[in-house]
Amino acid sequence: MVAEPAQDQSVQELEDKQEWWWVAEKKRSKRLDYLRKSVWKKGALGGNYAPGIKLDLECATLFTDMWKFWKYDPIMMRRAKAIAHVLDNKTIFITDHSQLVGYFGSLPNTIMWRVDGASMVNEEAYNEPGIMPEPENESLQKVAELNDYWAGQTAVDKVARILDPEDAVKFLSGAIGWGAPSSAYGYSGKDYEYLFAGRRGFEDIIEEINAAVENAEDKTVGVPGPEILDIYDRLQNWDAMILVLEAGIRHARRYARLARTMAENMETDEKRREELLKIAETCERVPARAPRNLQESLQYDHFIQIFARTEAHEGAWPARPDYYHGPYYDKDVNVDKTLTKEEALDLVGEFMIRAYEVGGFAPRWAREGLQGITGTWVWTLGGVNKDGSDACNDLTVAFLQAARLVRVSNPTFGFRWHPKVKDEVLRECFECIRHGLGYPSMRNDPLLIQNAMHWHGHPLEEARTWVHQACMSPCPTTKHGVQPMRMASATANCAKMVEYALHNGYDHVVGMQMGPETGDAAKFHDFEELFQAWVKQMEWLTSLLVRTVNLGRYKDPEFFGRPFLSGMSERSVESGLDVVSPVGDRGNCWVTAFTWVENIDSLAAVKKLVFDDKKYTMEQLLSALKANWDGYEEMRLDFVNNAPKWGNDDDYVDDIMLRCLRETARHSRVMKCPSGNSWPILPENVSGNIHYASIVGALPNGRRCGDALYDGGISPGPGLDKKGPSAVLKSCGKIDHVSDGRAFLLNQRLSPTQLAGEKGYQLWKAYIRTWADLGLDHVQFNMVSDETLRAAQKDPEKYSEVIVRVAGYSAHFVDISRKTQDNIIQRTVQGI
Amino acid sequence: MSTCAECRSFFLREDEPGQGDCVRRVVDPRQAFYQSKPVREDNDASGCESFQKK
Amino acid sequence: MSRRSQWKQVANGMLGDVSKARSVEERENVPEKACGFCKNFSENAYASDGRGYCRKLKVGSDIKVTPPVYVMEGQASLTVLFNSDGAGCEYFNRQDLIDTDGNEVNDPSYRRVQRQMEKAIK
Amino acid sequence: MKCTECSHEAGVSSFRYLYNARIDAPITLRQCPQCQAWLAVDEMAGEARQRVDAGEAPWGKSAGIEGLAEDAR
Repeated sequence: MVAEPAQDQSVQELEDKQEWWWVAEKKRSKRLDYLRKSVWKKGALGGNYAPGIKLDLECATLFTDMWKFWKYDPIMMRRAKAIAHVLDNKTIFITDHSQLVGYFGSLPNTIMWRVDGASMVNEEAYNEPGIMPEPENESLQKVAELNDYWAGQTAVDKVARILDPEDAVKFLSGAIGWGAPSSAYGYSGKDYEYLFAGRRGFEDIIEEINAAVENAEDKTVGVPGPEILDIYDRLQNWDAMILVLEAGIRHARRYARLARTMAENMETDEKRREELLKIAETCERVPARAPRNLQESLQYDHFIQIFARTEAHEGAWPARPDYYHGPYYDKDVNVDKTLTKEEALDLVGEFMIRAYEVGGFAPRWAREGLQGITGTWVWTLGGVNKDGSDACNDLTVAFLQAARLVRVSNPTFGFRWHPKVKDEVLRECFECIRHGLGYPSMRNDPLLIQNAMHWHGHPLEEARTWVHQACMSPCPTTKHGVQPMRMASATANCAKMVEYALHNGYDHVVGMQMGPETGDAAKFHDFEELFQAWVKQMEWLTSLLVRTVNLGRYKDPEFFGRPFLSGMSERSVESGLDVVSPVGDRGNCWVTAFTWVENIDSLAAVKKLVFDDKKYTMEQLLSALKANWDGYEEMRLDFVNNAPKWGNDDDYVDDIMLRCLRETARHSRVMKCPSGNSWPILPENVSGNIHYASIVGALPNGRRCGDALYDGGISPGPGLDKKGPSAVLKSCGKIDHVSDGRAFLLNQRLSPTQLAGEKGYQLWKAYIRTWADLGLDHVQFNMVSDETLRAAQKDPEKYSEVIVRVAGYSAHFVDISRKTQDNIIQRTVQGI
Repeated sequence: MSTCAECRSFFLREDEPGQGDCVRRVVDPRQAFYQSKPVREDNDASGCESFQKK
Repeated sequence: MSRRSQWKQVANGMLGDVSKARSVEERENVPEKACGFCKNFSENAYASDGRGYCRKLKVGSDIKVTPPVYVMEGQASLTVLFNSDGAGCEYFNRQDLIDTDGNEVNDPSYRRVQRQMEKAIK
Repeated sequence: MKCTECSHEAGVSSFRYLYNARIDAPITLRQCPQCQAWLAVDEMAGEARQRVDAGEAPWGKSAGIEGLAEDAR
């Protein structure tokens, strides 16, 4: 619920009180205000869906009906026909005041159900409280029927059946990692260079496919031989791509027809009638043909996202909207003057709202790990052009301004900072942060370009096109650079590495032998023995997850099939291969390292108090851990307060961080992806630190099973960075952000009082300069005071629009669980 | 038997004989919108709660 | 039992077959001594659809037969559902503290957020 | 330990552990197995200090017991 701002207060008064959410309501247009308030919140509140959110049974049923009907077709064709059936027949809608259209569910309050993804998720949907459409009994009957049909033939079932059973059980235990080894759920990079830079509409692509088909068909009636055998499959794939692209064009024209019907038969307001006719014209143009103006360009992009999400549950939203839509903004606003800046801001704001609206049914681990949002829609702004010049444009500024008006928690922005960014753009970034949005995160562009070249061999020009593929990891948007399918399954719960090293590989939480038996820690004589056990557990854990992902990726064209994503990717249009096939993909893999810093603080605590100071024995420590520190409070506080902690510029513990990272980087080069490339780690957490709180046992850093883990990446433990922001930056700066891993998330809390006004901006700018000089690749800020957050806990309705940075994403504070809220409040507010 | 073609919400498609759209205004607890769903003109509408004779 | 066959047994309890040919009635039924009410039930953190592990029994156990088969040693735990009938199991130990509110987050020991459990408790 | 709400008495560990108020302070949040009230517990003394309401008065370093964790250090 969105409360009304105090009517008797001026914008200035509200700004002085830093109540930015009311400022936004007063400043934004009536249209944006209506659209922002009309959105149904699809992100989970803690782990639950909000009241009124319902499972979309219409799309799931349409898809299944056609899937059943075409049972003899190859998988890509079968999926294409099922998707086309959904696009042709599902209910569509146009919301009052909107100028952009398209939603992947059938009604505004529905969440899409990826019924062919995983039986486990399907059973979860059946068991989930509150989301069945009325009448509930009929819906349950329908869902049970669908679940029976899909049982055993979903994408994840197929992969899990052929995995080594031990790997399957351990992966599916939920203890050591998460994700699903299938592109049914994943982060799909998009070949934006092909679509937007190449100025292609679907009809242009179909023409290119037809040319490729003609060429291939000549071969199938030519000289017999082994080289023509796979062409038959490719021809099927090409047909599937065309089929689904044509369905996309038809789907857009359904909107055009609806808008025209509304304009001609229902709408009495002349201005709105014109808007509806503009919508009709736009949807008749795109996606069939390349866009000509900003509205068409944004609409085209939105359709692409909706179609891709009709095909698979995409958990991320890699995009670079200022770069690809910027030329249209420039043409409409600056050259042709067909749009005023205010009108453009309305479009840009609505473009964000349309993305905020998107949400599919997600399993509980994903909801808990991404509380308050539906996926990591991290859009990339800023950066450089292919020639290295500054890529920021007027649309970059418009996005940053629109964000402060619509104040959505998703999408958020990651800003590619580089030394040539103009002051006026940097100020806009700061304003967003100062307004408490928690975004944009700041990314060190020169460093990340170098990193992309180092790990995956992307050529310079391609590396410069990078976008956030999920929260953090850069990926080019080019023919060979784009990674069409990154599965979250290589997301490691790293705290288990040290936990298993201490317990000989046994997991006391799930009661199973999980890791390798690396020896009874009670008998370790020195730190080195413990560290070597840790290395073995690290190698085992990352290898298991990577094996799972590699198999999922390799078998995906056979087990799932992505006709739409293929149809908009140059590599597939040219080759006829499913885009998910690793052939021709340079590889851009990474292991997301959740709960990483617990390893460092735990190892340092054992080294210091057990092996160096000999204050405790290993037996004593293991007894305390097995008791979850119950009855050992004094000892626990000793391990928290009297052992060195990461983030204080203390070489004792920082050296352990470097050693752990470098061992892992060594192993990253041993493990290979299906394209033969490396698997660097990327420490970050989203809200996995809360999800895993009761899954990770007690640790020597002083946490009990149940306590939130640290907030992630290379961020110090909440409240444990006691030596100020420079010490945090110096600790983090010891890491080589090119060769030690793929990227490193850093959360910082700053004081809104200290950073008020021009002086505040100058302080922050100097901080960013130091951050860049020390060679860090990422930093993101929370700039909301403890007082405001506590007030929001006491009176959630009044503060329903307060946004916080969780980790890699932002959320409305009232949407996250109490444990997560407290974890954020516990973070140190740094004075800079 | 009433058919969809007799309903005020039915809009025949010009380029597809027999095929039309059922276009209705809906106001849910958060927003107002028009929705559209494909229907055939000869669909039996006797069980439709939203049927309104033209 | 080979390494592979031991783990295969566990894997079978976790894959799609659980969804196969189960009626609404079977899905809705929560027995008086459902495993989900037992202190030894640890909910799977990956599939929060009510699959879980028994903290006591290892793979090879069978609590559906008479007399039940209890395997207490081994690497892998027995998989059960939140509404598996634990009436015949001598290790059934009723858990008084059942948290059915999913607004807080994962707690494999205490949380049972399945819709059916809510009904059973009310 | 005795529950401040229903006077249920049992060992500290039989009160469901929820989480800490701060990692570097001995105050934790636990739930009474009898009346299910949320309690702020001094782990050093093994005593329940006060009730913490899940809805109205939150916990942790945050609203409700913000002074408690720091005072106890």
